[in-house]
Amino acid sequence: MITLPHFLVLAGILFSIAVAGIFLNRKNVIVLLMCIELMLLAVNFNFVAFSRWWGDVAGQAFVFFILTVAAAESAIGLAILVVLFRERKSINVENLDTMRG
Amino acid sequence: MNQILANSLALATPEIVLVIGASIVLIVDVFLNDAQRGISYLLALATLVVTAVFVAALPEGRNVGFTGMFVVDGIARFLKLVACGSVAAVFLYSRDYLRVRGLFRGEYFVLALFATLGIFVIVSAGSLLSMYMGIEVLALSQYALVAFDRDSSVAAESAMKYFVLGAIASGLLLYGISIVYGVTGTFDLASLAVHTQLGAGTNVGVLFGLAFIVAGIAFKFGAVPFHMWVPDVYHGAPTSVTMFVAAAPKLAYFALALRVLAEGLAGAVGAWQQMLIVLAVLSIGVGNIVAVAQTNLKRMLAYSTISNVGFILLGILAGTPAGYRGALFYTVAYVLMSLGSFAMILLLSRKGFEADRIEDFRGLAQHRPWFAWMMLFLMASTAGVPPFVGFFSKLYVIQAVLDVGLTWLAIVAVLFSVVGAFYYLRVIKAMFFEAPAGESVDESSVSFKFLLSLNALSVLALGLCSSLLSDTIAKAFH
Amino acid sequence: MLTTLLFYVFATILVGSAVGVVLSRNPVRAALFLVLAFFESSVLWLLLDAEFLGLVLVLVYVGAVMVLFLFVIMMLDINVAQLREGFTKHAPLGALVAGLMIAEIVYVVWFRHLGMSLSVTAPPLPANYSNTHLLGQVLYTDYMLPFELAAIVLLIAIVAAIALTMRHRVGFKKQDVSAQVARRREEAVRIVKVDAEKTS
Amino acid sequence: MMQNLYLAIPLAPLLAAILAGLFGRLIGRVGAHSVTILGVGAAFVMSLLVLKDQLDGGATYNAPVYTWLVSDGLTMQIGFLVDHLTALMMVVVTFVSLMVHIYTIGYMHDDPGYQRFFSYISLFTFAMLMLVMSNNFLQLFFGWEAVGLVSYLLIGFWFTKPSAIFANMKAFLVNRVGDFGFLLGIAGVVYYTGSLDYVAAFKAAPSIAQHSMTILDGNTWNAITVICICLFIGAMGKSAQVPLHVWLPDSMEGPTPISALIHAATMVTAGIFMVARMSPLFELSEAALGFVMLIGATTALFMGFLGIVNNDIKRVVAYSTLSQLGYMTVALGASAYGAGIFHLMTHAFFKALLFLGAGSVIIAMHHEQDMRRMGGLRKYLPITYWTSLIGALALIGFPGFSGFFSKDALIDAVGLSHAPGAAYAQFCVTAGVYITAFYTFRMIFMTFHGQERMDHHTREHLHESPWVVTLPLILLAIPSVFVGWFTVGPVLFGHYFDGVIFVAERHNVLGELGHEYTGQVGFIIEAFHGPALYLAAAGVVSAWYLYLKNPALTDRIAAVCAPLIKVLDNKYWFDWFNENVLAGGARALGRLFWKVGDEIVIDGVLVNGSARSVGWLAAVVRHVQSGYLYHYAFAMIIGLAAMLAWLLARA
Repeated sequence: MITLPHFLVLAGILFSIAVAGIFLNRKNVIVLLMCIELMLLAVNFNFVAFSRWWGDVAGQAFVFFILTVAAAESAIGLAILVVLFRERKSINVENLDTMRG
Repeated sequence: MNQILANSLALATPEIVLVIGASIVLIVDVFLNDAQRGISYLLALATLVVTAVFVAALPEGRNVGFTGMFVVDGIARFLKLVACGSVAAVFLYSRDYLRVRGLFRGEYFVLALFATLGIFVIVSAGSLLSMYMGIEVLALSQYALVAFDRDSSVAAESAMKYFVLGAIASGLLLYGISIVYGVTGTFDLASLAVHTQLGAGTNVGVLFGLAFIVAGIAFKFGAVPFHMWVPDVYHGAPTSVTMFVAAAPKLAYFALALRVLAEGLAGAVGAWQQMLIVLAVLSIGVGNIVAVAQTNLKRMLAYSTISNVGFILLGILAGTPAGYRGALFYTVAYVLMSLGSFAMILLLSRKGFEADRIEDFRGLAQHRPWFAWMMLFLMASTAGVPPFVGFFSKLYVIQAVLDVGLTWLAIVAVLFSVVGAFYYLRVIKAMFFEAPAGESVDESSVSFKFLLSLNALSVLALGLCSSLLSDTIAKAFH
Repeated sequence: MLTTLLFYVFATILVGSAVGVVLSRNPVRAALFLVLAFFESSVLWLLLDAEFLGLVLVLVYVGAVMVLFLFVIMMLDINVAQLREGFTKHAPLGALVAGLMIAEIVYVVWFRHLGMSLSVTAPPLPANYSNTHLLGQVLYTDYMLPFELAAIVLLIAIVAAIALTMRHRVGFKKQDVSAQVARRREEAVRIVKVDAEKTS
Repeated sequence: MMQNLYLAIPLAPLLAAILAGLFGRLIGRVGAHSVTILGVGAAFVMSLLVLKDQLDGGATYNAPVYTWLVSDGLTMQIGFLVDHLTALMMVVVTFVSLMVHIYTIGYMHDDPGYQRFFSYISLFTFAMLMLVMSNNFLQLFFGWEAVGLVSYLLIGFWFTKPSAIFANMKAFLVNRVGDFGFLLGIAGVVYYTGSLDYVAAFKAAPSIAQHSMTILDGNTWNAITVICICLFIGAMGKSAQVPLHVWLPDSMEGPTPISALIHAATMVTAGIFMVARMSPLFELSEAALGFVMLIGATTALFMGFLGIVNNDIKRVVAYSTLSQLGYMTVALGASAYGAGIFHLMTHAFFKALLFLGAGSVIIAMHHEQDMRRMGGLRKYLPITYWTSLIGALALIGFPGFSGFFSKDALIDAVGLSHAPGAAYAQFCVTAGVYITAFYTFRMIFMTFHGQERMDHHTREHLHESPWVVTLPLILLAIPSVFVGWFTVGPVLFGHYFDGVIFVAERHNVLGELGHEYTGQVGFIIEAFHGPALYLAAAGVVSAWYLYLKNPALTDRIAAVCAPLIKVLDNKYWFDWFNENVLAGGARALGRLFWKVGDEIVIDGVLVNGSARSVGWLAAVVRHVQSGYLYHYAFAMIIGLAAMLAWLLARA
């Protein structure tokens, strides 16, 4: 029998993988952006599952808006990435260290 | 159109005006050439003025619209007015700076106006959903603004860092919201307050979600250990953008903390108070200590911000009306002081020269004594020296903390701010006791200097008549 | 029974592809793993009776966002070989933190049930339940404010993307209609008095 | 009407300071000195009006001007208390300040910081007026800090000179020690009386005397004694009493006009003024008065000795100032507050005169300050010579000159005191008369008489200073001669300070003296029966013999007394002690104040190298800000995980 905790744990695992991916990835900024998408996906899982269990449409509506925002967010993220690449000719995360201290 | 919707729209007139104004700027700007760009600038300023008028015209008392998602109360009105003022000040300050650097483009104003809209939505949020949308409107505009100087490699780098970390933070915040929704079944802050008061406040699920939400809020504020973006963004962004990022959004983040923690999760006050204590102590400590080692003024101000954020959190974590009032007082005073401090950097900068190192201020007292004194006022106020407004903001917050019996916390805060006084002193020393590094060129317009003087003097005036601001705030909370 | 099986199969693939996203050294491969993860999620959401969102996920994410990602990856002409170096030495740390977070989440969700009284089995849905219909009903009424804000978020994304990436390159040739229309004879035609050819 | 006048007096110099400071470049040099002289001159004239009003029986004014805030029942406000004491101080401050302003036109003529200097001294005048006119402890403290700040700015005025920066740092730090005591004293007053207002606090003072506090185990102290000693520690810092005197000689690194104004005539006397103002508190504690007298007597005698061995003309005057401040303090300790204030007034005139005279010499000598390279200047600088001579005679107490009345009365008052330590104090002040006369005339002889020891080049360019320099000298010489004669009766023995200064009946030494007072002439004749006059004469004669008649003997004496001279040359090793023992201790104790002050404030450089408390910590914490995105993200996640773990452990 599939219960609510099943979905929540699945979402939790996804979330943790995404978070780990963000600081594990030291080379490629694009993969960072993908990890963020993965993270939002995990959150959406929670909302959808809770929405189903409460029998309430509010959670699904929230997911709808998260999807919209996530799309806009990746557009801006990629735009910044393009600017960065033009300036640095690199998208290596390790090169993003001119400011520190 | 039914009556309920009409009422809701009436409450949102300032936001509607703001969106219309931003859209007009966006459209008009397309038809302008570079010489006529001033029209966009004036339109953006006009939008803010008209918006402020509409804010002032909002009905008194607490009104709710859009099925509870939108709240207009005293605090919202007050914060919206201050936000309009501070964004307008940023526009006025940054005109010359942007023009000299080829950044004087309509999109700057459009994005800043949209960011202002985000601030408005956050301060009026009655539900976690509208709050999230407001946060994203504000955050996305800010990411773009930070990267606005496309030819600057540090700006792009800082924008990327801000973006990635900000996205993680909104992920954390959303995860927390989802858990809280799962336990309580609602996004509405008012019903959430009822739930947590009725016992959900100590529920393990709510506490679990709360930790994520606090992490998200702490990131927005820039509290340690979620502060890492602050120095890099302040440093890397064009100064006029740094000024924007540093000032007005803090008002929204204050409202965010107030609405979510103090109103929505009031029942869990014991838990978030403990978390905020740790964040506040770390912020005040790390902010003040690391600032001492900075040579770049923008970075130094970033660490100063971090320590100031710690003080704002002190007021919030007291969990009492006096604490919230103190925190709001602190926030407004901080906005005023950071606007002035960054404006000083803008004043000294010129084409190809950013004036963002402390040594660029050397000998200012000799060739421009008036502004050296203005900077002295601002620095002294930020350090919390009486009779400037910064002293009172610290006083109120610390009093609030003492009232709830957290004496050790107050002592720690005061001790670290004494350490902090040294780095403000360094700027003053550079201005008054060191020989000038080079000749200074006065390129600023009269209106800029007037506004800057007004800004710095208001730091003194609000200190001398601190009751002026504290009474207004008390009325807003009423 | 079938749903249980479906859940475990798709959940396994989902977690696997998520790990794939994180561990892939080639960004294109990571993007494709992410596409896979979205597909799996979409199926799992169908199991949760969220048909509309499941479809939107595929349409919006796979159809638009992931294509954008791939487009940027191709456009930037990244030196993939360089990006492959180093990485594994930090993997244990990442695994440790991820494990810690999973443990915390599992503890709260699985063992403490979030402290809720919510039934672990989903309540039955009415026979004529339509996810799309319900969302459509509330989106333009109860959720008018966030809906409008979502529109503004998209507008910001457009403005930002254009402001950041569109630039007038030197030597870039494009058609300027108004300039063409405004062109007058005096600017275009130069009358040169040429001496009649002389014989030398 | 009067209230507006009171408000206008401090505001006139403030306005002038703002104009000169901020618009200095706009209004130019002439504009800067005109506007500040106008401001201070107006304040002086108005102060005279106030004094006249007070003398004509005008009522004491005591009212708040502006209420700043009310917190927990404690009212913080700006207010004025104008009575006989205040009026006297206002006239002295504004007059000396006016003279110094005029003098500065000549002295700072070539300095690039001309406008800034005028702005600072005007600002100082404002702060000093706020201090003396205050009717509450808070404003007193702000005025106290403000004069300290301006003094600090002015000592370091020539900030390119490392010794100037060191001196102003030293002044700053030493004064912090004093201010700490002062603040504790004020806090004590507020704690026991619940009010910052003078009148309310004084009214409640007798009740404080019934409290006692335990400071160390088993040692109980009367609360009023503790408060008074704390307040007096503040006065010790500001009025440079042993052992907090070390900053004053070094403050001579600043330009001479401010040495005259701040470090002789006005600011350093703020401590004396404060104790006199607090007489209702001090009168309640025998122990505190004894402490005051002991410190004052030590300063009076031992700082005088240092004047003998010093060869820097300004430093000799500076040590003389220290010694005279000691005299005033002794008077306070003997409850002869009137005598202390009277000496403060006469001293302000003749010491400002001596400093300005020394400045005039320094101008003539092209900024040479060593007296061994002077001599015979009398014929080149006649006006400077005669005015300085008048100042010197006033200082040593030549009969009829103003210093004579104040010093003689002071010595007699101490002789009548029964306070503990009065005998020691009497010895110190009496012996001090000889020392004073000796070093004063040593200075006069070495500078103006005898062989011309300057080099050829300097001699050729020697000429009297311009009129802007000599005019203040003459104007100051007049009160140095006459002010004592005219005021000794009413101020000292009359009823001038009745109702202003409170003296317990058993301490009333001045009253006792007053019974025998029969007029100025009688006072002078009376002096011939005492030792002081003869000691002064002996001092002058010994100076004449040793420095003019038989200089060879001086060297022989110096050789014989070499160990003693070594003690004096090292200024009793106070500086050595402070720098090595106290500061060393502080370094060992966590490198707190000196290190931080040294590294951050003086050097402004922090990061490079070794362990440096905050700097080191900052560098370490800073390292975490590595610039790497994944470290940032990692910090966030660790923070989150820690919060989660902690919450779950609780729930």
